[in-house]
Formats: sequence, structure tokens, C-alpha cells
Amino acid sequence: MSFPYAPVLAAAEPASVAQASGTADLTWLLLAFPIAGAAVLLLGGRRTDRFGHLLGTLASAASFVVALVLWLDMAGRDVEERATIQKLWTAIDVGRFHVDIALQLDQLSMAFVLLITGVGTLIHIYSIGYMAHDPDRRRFFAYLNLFVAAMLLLVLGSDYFVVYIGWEGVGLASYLLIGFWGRNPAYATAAKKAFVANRVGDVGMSLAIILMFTTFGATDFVRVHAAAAGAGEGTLTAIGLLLLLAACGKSAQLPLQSWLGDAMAGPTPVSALIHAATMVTAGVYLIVRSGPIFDLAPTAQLVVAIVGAATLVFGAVIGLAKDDIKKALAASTMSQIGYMVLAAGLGPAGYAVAIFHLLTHGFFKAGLFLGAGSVMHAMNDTTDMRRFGGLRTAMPVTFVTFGLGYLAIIGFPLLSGFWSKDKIIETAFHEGGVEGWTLGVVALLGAGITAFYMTRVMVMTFFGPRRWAEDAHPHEAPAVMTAPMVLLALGSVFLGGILAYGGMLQDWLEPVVGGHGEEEGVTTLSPIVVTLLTLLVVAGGAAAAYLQYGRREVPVVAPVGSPATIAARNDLYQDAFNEAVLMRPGQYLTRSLVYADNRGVDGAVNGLAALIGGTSGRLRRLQTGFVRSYALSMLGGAALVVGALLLVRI
Amino acid sequence: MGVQNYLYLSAILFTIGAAGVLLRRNAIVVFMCVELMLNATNLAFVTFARIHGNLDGQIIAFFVMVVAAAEVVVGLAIIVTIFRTRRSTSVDDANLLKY
Amino acid sequence: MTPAVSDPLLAAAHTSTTEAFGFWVLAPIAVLAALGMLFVRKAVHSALLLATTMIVLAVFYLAQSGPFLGIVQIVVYTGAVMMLFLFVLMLVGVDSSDSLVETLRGQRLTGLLLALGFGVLVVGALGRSAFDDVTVVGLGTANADGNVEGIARLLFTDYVLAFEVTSALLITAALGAMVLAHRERHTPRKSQRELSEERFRSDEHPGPLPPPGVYARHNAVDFPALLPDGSTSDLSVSRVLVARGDVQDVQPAVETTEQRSIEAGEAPEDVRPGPTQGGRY
Amino acid sequence: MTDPEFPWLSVIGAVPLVGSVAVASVPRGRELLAKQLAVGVSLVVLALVVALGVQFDTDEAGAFQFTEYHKWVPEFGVSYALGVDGIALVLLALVALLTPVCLLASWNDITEAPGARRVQTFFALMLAVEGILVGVFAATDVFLFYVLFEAVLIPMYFIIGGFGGAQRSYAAVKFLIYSLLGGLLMLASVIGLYVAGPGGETGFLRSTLEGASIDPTTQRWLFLGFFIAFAIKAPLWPLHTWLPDAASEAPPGGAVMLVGVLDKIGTFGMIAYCLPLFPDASVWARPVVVVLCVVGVIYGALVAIGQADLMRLIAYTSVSHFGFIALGIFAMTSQGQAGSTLYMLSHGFSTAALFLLAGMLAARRGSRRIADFGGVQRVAPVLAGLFLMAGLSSLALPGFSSFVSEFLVLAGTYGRYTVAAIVATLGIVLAALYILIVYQRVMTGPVAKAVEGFRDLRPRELWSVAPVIALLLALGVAPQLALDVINPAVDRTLQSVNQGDPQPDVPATAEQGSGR
Repeated sequence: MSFPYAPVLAAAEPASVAQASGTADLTWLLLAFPIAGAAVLLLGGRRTDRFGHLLGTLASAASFVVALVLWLDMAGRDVEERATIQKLWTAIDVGRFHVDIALQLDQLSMAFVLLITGVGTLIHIYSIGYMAHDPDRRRFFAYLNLFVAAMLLLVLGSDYFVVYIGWEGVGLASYLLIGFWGRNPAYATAAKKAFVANRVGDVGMSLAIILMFTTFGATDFVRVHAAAAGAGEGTLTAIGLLLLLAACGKSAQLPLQSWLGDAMAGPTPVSALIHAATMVTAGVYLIVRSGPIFDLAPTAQLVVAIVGAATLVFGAVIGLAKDDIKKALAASTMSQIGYMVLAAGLGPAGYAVAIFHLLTHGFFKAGLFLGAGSVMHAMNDTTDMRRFGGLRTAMPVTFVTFGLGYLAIIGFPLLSGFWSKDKIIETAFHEGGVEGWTLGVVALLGAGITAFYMTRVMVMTFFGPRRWAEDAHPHEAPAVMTAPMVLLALGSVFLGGILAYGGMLQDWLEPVVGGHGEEEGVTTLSPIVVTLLTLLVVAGGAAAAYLQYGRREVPVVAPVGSPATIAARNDLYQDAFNEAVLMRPGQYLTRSLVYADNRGVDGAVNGLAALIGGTSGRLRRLQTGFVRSYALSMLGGAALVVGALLLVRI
Repeated sequence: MGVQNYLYLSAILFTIGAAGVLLRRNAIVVFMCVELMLNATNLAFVTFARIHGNLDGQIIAFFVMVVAAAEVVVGLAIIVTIFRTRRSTSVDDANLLKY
Repeated sequence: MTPAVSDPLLAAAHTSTTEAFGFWVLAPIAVLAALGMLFVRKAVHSALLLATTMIVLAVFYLAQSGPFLGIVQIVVYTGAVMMLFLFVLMLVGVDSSDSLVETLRGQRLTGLLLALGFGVLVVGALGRSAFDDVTVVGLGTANADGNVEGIARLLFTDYVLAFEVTSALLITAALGAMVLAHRERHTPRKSQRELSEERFRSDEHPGPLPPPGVYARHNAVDFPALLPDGSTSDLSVSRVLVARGDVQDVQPAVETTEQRSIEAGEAPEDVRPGPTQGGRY
Repeated sequence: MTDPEFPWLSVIGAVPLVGSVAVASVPRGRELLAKQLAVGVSLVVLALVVALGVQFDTDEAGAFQFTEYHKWVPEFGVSYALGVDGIALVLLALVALLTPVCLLASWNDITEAPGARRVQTFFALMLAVEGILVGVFAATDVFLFYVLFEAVLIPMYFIIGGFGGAQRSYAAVKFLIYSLLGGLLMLASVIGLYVAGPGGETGFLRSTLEGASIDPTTQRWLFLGFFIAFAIKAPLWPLHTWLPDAASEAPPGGAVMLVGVLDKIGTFGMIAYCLPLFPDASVWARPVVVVLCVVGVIYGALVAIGQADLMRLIAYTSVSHFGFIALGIFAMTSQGQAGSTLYMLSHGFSTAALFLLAGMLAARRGSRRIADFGGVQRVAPVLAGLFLMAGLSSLALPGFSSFVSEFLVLAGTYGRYTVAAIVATLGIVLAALYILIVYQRVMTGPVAKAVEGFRDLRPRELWSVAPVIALLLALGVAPQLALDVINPAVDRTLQSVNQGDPQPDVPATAEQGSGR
């Protein structure tokens, strides 16, 4: 594996990441708009209820405009001068520990910034309609703005520490939004679960940063990556695995995947933005960003790929059995991110591919979620697909946009997903050896399952007979909702092709993530073969699903199903596992510690007090109240003193 | 005979007084025993004054007497007051100040 | 230092034969008196024995060149203080005597042992101190101007502060004694009328009860009066006579007609119309 | 006012004490006047501390500034000596900021106190605590420090015992006796320190004693005396059990004063007295202390999760946080100690906010039991929002200063005690659990019957808590403002124990970040 990045940086660091100047000075504005939006909406309280949604959308849109300006400016510069760093202020300077709040805008962050602000703005617009009847709409937009700001900080931070701030910031926004309808206890629990699972990942993040600090004395990208080559492989593997843990938490990868399904408790735009398009991909960003470390730690890299592959299948299997449209999509998200993580675990060859899939996925999955939201909106917030069916006539726009998203995700030729997913499978096979074959086959298999469950979703929702509830009167969503869906659908169709055209994205990202095509693995299967195989598998999956759900009657009440189905429906018992392994013992431990604290530690303290009290109670009995007894002891004392004096004199 | 005999006498009287305090229950008698102890010390003081050839010992004895007089006045007043309420002069009866 | 042996005030450097004789006669008396104090039952006897010891001590003071103290001892202690004791004893009851039964467990034995131990220790300590090496200076020089003058000089120079404080102490003590002995009246004294009304309101017999001798069969002082129920009244005989055991036994007449008539009326058992109390009504 | 001879610290300490007497002498029936007077006095103190901070020379933050020196008992080397370095200044600021907050928040709490306790007394006692605390943090004479260390217990005892909840006398007595036990050990060590030290008229001055070379065995004994006293005060596991009782029974304002400020004496004592006075012994005891701290971090968090009482829960989170603070101090790295000092500030603020908000909840509901609440967010969104913010600060979310401090502590510890740091890091998961569980149970879910009538925060309540949250955020965004003051003082402490930062294995070659 080549490592083109670090030596270059070590030699000529300032050239590689220039201090921001000119238009790039505006980087901070990206953050300023949504932060200001969130602050105004949260502090303004009810006074801002009337225009809160507009202000929030405006803030996001303003950020998007800034992002476009910055992008154009960046694209206009030479490749070497594209990356810039804008230092805002020094956050911490203690001993050797020095952290600047600085924004690093390079090609990788740029791609993310555009995705976040672009998709983010669309979802803001969509939410105006979706949340129109919610009394707390203002608060919702405040949280959305907060999320955008935090996510931007995450991808713009030039220092792992700053990334961490954004990392937790998005976690917070996610927590707030999942629990947005917290009056439902299940939703509040889901929010808490998401936050805690993320926190477990954060332990990895914290320790990774601390380990970087103790190893390199620095935590910023430039210096850490430059010095990585000098560190031992063990240390780097440790850092890598810790970063992977962080990524698992945020991106819902095994073993911290369980929160994502429950996170669908949040309003659907949230699921689209945070739990599909952006936040959950932060883990992929982190791994790609830390490429120079992973490249030097092959073990860690392999683990990344394995985790990705495992999650890919895991999510897909869960997706097979879910009747809740959002949960099915969430499982799909998990699975798709598994693809990205798998790609990111394939080294420099996979980084750009991972980002590629991330971007296309951002579009089509957001589109799918918005479509799902539209359906729910029309069906009185029902999410059970068994109560849908035949909606294609009632909701034509939603049907078309959702359909395009569906085609994109299963990898229908020439749509976005086709390009990116195909690339991943190809790269996996390209890896060669047992690993390559295994990963490749798994990815291929995943594509088939994806096709199956997505077709199932599509068919159950839009085709077949109507299985609606009595009071359902589906209608097409208002324009403010359909417009974003249309735009996202367009993205789902064309983005992949555009970015893949001539390896455009890969070229763009190359200075940051390293080279691509030249990477010579073992040629196992030629790209064409892989593509054809993939198409075959996908077609098989889709056909099977159609036969299963399109041709036969879909019962309104889910049949009991085989043990495998039940397992998948129960998220493959991940919650049961967590409950049995972590929660129950944890509760037991907590309870017993509380008991031990009250009885043991505090008991010792109070026991000591009681002992002293008891002893003095006994001694108290010496105070008989009889003067003569006291006189007796006084005389005894006097005798003792005299005796002692005598003894001393002798 | 040496002057120390006075001291022996003083010690014996003091001891008897102390024993009286311990053994008698009538408050007035106890009080008298205390007086006996005081007197015994006075004797020792006077004897020491003689041995050392200055009058300080006698002065102290004088002060002891004065203080004893004051003490007797107050002490007996207390005894009378107690007797008035409790109809008893036994020191064992006044044992409320216990535990 | 020129001790003039002839002057009794100055002669204290040595113990003369006279003094030795006096000591050996008087010291046992003091000790015996003190011991007696310990063992007699009656407080008044104790007081007398204490006075004896004090007088002996006064003599010893005189013998030890302390005439002033000796006189003060007799005047203040044996005179004033002991008088006070006796006075209080009278208040409390001259004839009161202690029961010598010990109530506190182990107190007597321990007390005696401790006192004995203490005495032995002190005496032992005295014995160990080598008095033979000490030259007894004597008060010849100190008393050169006379004992009273010597004491006065010290008292008004070196000890003047203590002396003044003593005065404060005495005044405080006097005040304290007054306060303690004074009985506070919390309610106005009842008038004759109020007492009378109170008496009539109560369930007790309002009129005068039979005076002594009404039911008596003797008029001698050593014959107790009879109560309406026929029993004898303890209050009708002097306690002195009771203590002596000189009270004559009275066999009440059984079933007299008067008694029956009274039983029919009111003859509460707790009414003790002693002859001495009759006057109170 | 810029007169260098002006006795700034004495004045800052005296103002609240005089104010305390004035407040106490306000006649019955004029409670409002007493409250206003008390808040006014505390604001004057705040202004004075701000003026002090403005004049503070940051470049010389390692040295004592605004020093005052008067002989007190020269025969025993006791002097009245004051002065502040960076660490003490931070704690002074904490005291000065939190007192008006507590007083404002206690505005109506005390009228509901059982019996006929005077409102004046409470406010006077709070001011007395403030005045003594100023002295504690500003003292540079060990004996003076000790005297004030003990003295502050008295008004606090009366605050808990006179104005607390149902179990107040139990809690107050436990607090007092536990603290006095530590104080006794410390007294023995203080005397021993004088005997072992160079003595003389200035024999108790920190500057005299810090240079003194005491033989190792003696040092250890003396260290133990000081350390146990501070560990009780802080409190470190397993000497913590008085805290939940005292904090939950005290009135909310008093609880803030106790946990937010008064307990900082313990950790302040460790960094300002234990380490510089007994460098060898500190290094000797370090492993054990670190273990205690880590146990405390995890244990406090776990027990907090299991609490059913809002106030006790917060108290146990403090046990966990104090574990972090002490861990940073005894890691003996610049990051650890700077983090700990900042942590004292952050913990003071976030706990203050939590206690006050919990107090407001309890006052509305009439119960402190978590199970008695539910759905508060629907009826009192501002209260819930502020509670969440305070809670997030307590669980060290980035953006709040507690995060910076916690991270610095962990980063500083990792280099010296890797395993301890890793275990302590697990505390951040548990922190999320205890805060979010309580938020979920109290604030979310269906609105409980008894909660329906809740009114949202009154302006007075809002303005007593909001500034605290704002400060937490401000310091979280730009912690360097505080760290600039703390760093030199921490460096001096580290020099005194002769401990440098561990060197990185592979130092990054690029220039220090400040150059960019």
C-alpha cells in the first residue's frame, strides 16, 4: 500500500494546507448562519414562532450559498492550493496540548459541506410543510439549525478535538430531534438510547484523541498525519480501532447499531437528514479522514472492512422483515453505511468510493425518507406497510420520486446507486485474496438482499390492493414538500453518473484521500464481470420480492413467519442481547451498589458513629449522680497523681 | 521532735477528712469533713511557713480560711435550700444530675 | 539569723520540749476527734468533734509562731463557721441522725481503702523527704516586728490584689447565701377571708376539730391523743418523747357511743387532728 | 482604587461578613429588605472580584498577587497573610459568581421553611459562608487557612440544620462531625508542619513551608493528615457518604453553596497545599489516590443512576466529578491540573444550575422523588430546557466548559496512568446515562397529574440560572480565557512536586500550532 500523503505534508506542509485567505475567509460563515439561526430561535422563544421555520430555512440556505461560493472559488484554484485552513481562535493551550478552533476546508470537507447544506436546505424546506401543524415547529427548526452547524463543524474541524466537538454536537441534535415528540415515553427512550450508544462510541473518540496526544503531542490532522509514520504499528492500530469504535457509534455499525432503528421515532425529515444522509455517515468521514493512520495499520483497516461487511448483511437481513416503512429504510441505511465502511476499510482505493457512495446515498436515501414521510403524512402517520398498498395513484409525485430513489438504491443501471455500489463491490473484489473474495461476495450478496427488501417496500407501499385503514384519505403532499423530493430524486438519478464521469469525484478527492485507479490489486474479476454479476443478483432479488409480495396477497396482520423472520423482525435480537448483556447486569450492579453504598459505605460511617454512641452510652452509666462516687474517683485520681509523683521522684 | 510531725498530723487529718467525705451521707457532715481537710492543709501551710522562715504560708492559710468561710456560707445556704424542697440532707438523694 | 530562743514568737526554729509535750498530747486528741467525726451517728456530735480538732489546730498554730492565725482559727472557724454549722443543723433538725448503712455498693470498702492508700502514700512521701537535712529556719526574722505586723505587711503589699479580690468573694458569698436562702413569693399572701373561704369550699371538716384531751384518758404529755377513729395521733406527743420511747400506751375504748356517731358523719382516715394542729384552724 | 497597597482581598472578605451582620440585624417583618441587602452585598463582592480580576497580572499568575501580610501570633509563626495566584483567583471568581445566584434562587425558598426561622438568618449565613470562603481561598498562611477551613463549617451547619428538609438535623450533624474529623487530622498535621518546618515568625506562611525540606517519613504522615481532610471535604470515595445527605437535605441555595463552592476547598487544598507542601509524599501516595479517584468516578456515576431522589442523584454525580478533579490533580501533568482547576469552575457552575433547577422543581411539586414527576417539558419548557443544558454540561458535552476540563484531565492522566484514564473514560458513558435517565423520567413522557399545574420559570428564577449556563457555554467555547490564568499557577505547582509532563513518543515535527 502506498502512502503518498504524509511524506508530502512533512516536507511542505504549508503548501498543502494553506492558511485561508480571500474567499476562503468566508468559511466561518458556513457555521455562523445556522448557529445564529439556532440561537435566535431557541432564545427568542415563542416570539419567534411566527417566522421561526422561515428563519431556520433561510439560515440553512444562506450556508448553502456560502458553500457554493466557496466551492466555485476552490474549484477555480490549482489542485495544490485548494485546501485551506481558517484559524478562528485558540481554544486550549496547556503545556504541549494546543488546540485551535480552526476550519479546514479541503476537497473532502467541501463535498460534505455541499451535501450537508444542500440536502439540509431541501429538508428544511420539506419540513415547513411536514411540521406545519406541530405547535413546536420553531423548536424543530432550531434543532435542525443546530444540527447543521454541528455537522459542519464536524466536517470542517482541522483538529480531531474540534471534530469531536461537532461529533457530540450532532449527537445532541440527534438526541433532541429523536426525542422531539418526547411525550411518548418510547420516543424519549429511543432518544436516550441513541445518545448512550453514541456515547460508547465517544469513549473511542476520546481515547483515540488522547492517544494521539500522548503519542504525537498533537491532535490536529496535519501534524498527526505527518507524524503517523513514525509511530509503532501497535499504537496506530489502537488509534485506528478506537476511531472505528467512534465510527460504529455514530454510523450505527456493529456492535453499536441498535439505536438506529429506534431513532426513527423522530420526525421523518430528521430521519432523512440525520439518520440517513448526513450524521450517520460521519463515521465514514472519520475513517476516510484518518486514512493516513489506517493505511499504516492494516489490522485496523481489515477490522473496519469486516465490521462494514457484517453490518451490511446484518442491516439488510433486518430490512427483509420490517413492516414499518421507516424501520425498513433505517435498516437499509445501516446496510448502505456498511457498504461505505467496507469501502473505507479497503484503503486508499476505497476512500473515494466510500465518499462516492456516501454522497449518492445521501441523495437517494433522503429522497426515500422524504417519500416515506409524505406517505405517512397522507396516511395519518401510519408507518405499517401492511396498511398501505396501491398508493401510486393517490400520490403520483411521491410514487415517482420514491420509485427513482428505489431504483437508485438497488443499483438500477445508470442511476446514482449503480455507479457507487458497483464501485464498492468492484473494489472489494479487487482487494484479492481470501479477504477480497469474501468481502466481495458479501457485498454482492448484500446487493441482492437490498434489491429484495427495497422491492418489498416499494411493492407493499405503492402497488397491489389498497389495505388502508378506514379513516385514511391519502392525498398528495403540498408543493413545499414535493419540491424537495423532486430535487432529491433528480439527484438520485443523475448525481452518480455525473460524479462517476471520468472519475470526477475521485480526481477531486485525490489530494486528500490518495490515488485510485493505479492501485493494482490482484485482478480477480474484471469490472465488467462484476457489474454484470451485480446486476444479475439485483435482478434476482427484485424478482423474488415481486413474486413474494406483488403476486400474492399481503396480509394486513403480519403472519407469524419462520424463526428467521421473527429474528429479523426483532432486529436479530440485538436489543435482547444488549438487554441481557449490558442493561440487566447494569441495573443489577447499580441497584446493588446503591444498596452497598447505603449499607456498606454509609453503614460503616453510621456504624462507627453508632459504636461511639453506644460506647458513650455505656460510659454514661458511670455518671451515677452520686456525689460520693465522684468524690471517690477524684480521690482515686489524686492518689494516682501522688503515686506517680512519688514514682517519678524515685 | 521534728516539725515534720505536724506534717504527718496534717496528712492523717486530711485523709480522715477525705474518708469522711466518701463515707458519710449527711451533706452537713460531708461539708464538715471538707472543712477538716481544709484545716489539715492549713496546718501544713503553717508548718511550711515555719520551715522556710517566711510568712507566705500563713498568708495562704489565712486566705484558705477566708475562702472557706465564704464557701461555708454559700454551701450551707444551698443545703438549706435543698432541705427545704426535698426534706432531706442526704447527698445520695440529690442524684438527678446523672446520665 | 539569730533566733532568740526565749521569745516564744521567735523560738519556732526548734521544737521545744514543751511544744513536743503539747503536740503528743494534743495530736492524738485531734486525730481521735476527727475519727470520731467519721463514726458518730449524729451530725451535731460530728460538729462538736470537729470543733475540738479545730481548737487543737489553733493551739498548734500558736505554737508554730502563728498567733494571728491561731486567734483567727478560733474566732472565725471554731466561732463563726462552726456556729453556722450548728445553726443549720438546728434548722434541719438537731436530732437528725444518719443511718450508717451504706447504700452505694462497694463505696465504703473502696472509699476506706482508697483513703488509706492515699494516706499511706502521702505519709510515705513525707517520710521519704529528708527533713533531717532541712534546717528549719523558723519565723524569727519574719516575725521580728511581730506576727500580725508581718502578715499585715505581706497582705497589703504582695497579696493586696488577692486580698481585695477576697473582699469581692465574701460579698458575693453573702449575697449568694441570701439569694439562696430567700424564698420567693409568687402569689400574694392570702387574706384571712380567702383562707376561710378556701377551707369551707374544701371537703375537709371546716370547724375546729376536737382539741387535745377530748378523747384522752389522760392529760399527761406522754399520753397521745386519740383520733376520732380511735387510733392514737403521733402528732400529739413530742418527738423527743417518742425518740426516748417514753410514750405511754393508750388502749382506746372500743365502740364508744361518740365514735359511732362520728363514723356516721365524716371521719376520713387522713384527717389527723393533732392537738398541736388544732390551733391552725 | 488602583493603589497597590489597597487591601483588596481583606476588603473582599470583609464586605460579605459585615453585610452578614447587617442582614442579620434587619428587624422581623422587613424580610424583603434583608433579601435585597444580601443580594446587593453579594453583587458588590462580585464587582470587587471583577475589579481584582481586571488588575490581575496574567503573566505573573504563578505568583501570589495582592499580597497582604500582618503578624498575628508571631510566637507561633502565625500570620494574617493573603494573596491569590491563578488557581485561587479562579475559585474566588466561582465564589463571587455563585453567591448572588444562590441568594436570588433562594428568594422564596426560605419563607416556606418550617418553624419560625428568620429569613434574615439564612441570608446572613449565606453571606458569612461567602466571606469565609474568600478567606479560605485567599489565605497564604497555613494556620489561617486551617482556621477558616473549620470556621466555614459553622454557618453551613446552621444553613443545613436550620433551613433544610425533613432529615436536616441528621444531615447537618453528619456533615459537621465528618468534616470536623477531617479537620482534626488536619490540625494535627498543621501543628506537625510547624514543628517540622523552619519555624520562626513566618513559620506558617506557605512560601516558608513550600521550600522546607521535611524528611520523607514525616512528610507522609503530615500529608495524610491534610489529604484525608481534603478527601472528606472534596469528597473522594469512600469518604463521600455525608454529601448526599447534606446536599439533599440542605435548601437548594445552601446545597449549591455546599457542593458548588465549599467542597472545592478539598480539591483546592489538594492542589494548593498537599502537593506543594509535601511533594515527595504526594508522589508517594499518587498511585493509591489515583485508584480512589477512578473508583469514585465510576462508583459515583453508577450509584447516581440508581438514585430515586433528584437531589441525591445530583450529589452522587458530584462524587463522580470530584473523582475526575482529584484524578487530574494527582496525575501531576499540566493538562491534568489545569483541567482539574477548570473543572472546579465548571463543576461549580453546572452543579449549581442542576441543584437550583432541581430545587425549583421540588418546590413546585413538593417532592424530590424522581418518580413523582413526568412530562414537565410540556408544561414548563424553559425549566426543562435549562435543566437539560445544565445536565448536558454535567455530562461534559462539548461546547460546555466541563467538557474541556474533563478532556484535559483524561488527556493529562493518560500519559501517566493509562489504565486509570481508560477506566475513567467509561465514566462519560455513565454520565450520559444518569443525566438522560433523569431527564427522561422527569421531563418527558406523558404529563403527570401533579405536574399539570406547574408554572414555568419566573423571571427571577430564570435570571438566577441563565447566567450560569451562559458562563458554562462561554468557557466551553473559549476555555483559554480561564486557562491563561490557571496555567502559570499549575506550572508552579508542578515544579514544586518536580514533575514534568510525559513526553510524546513521536513528537509531531511541525511547529507548535500557535504559529499557524
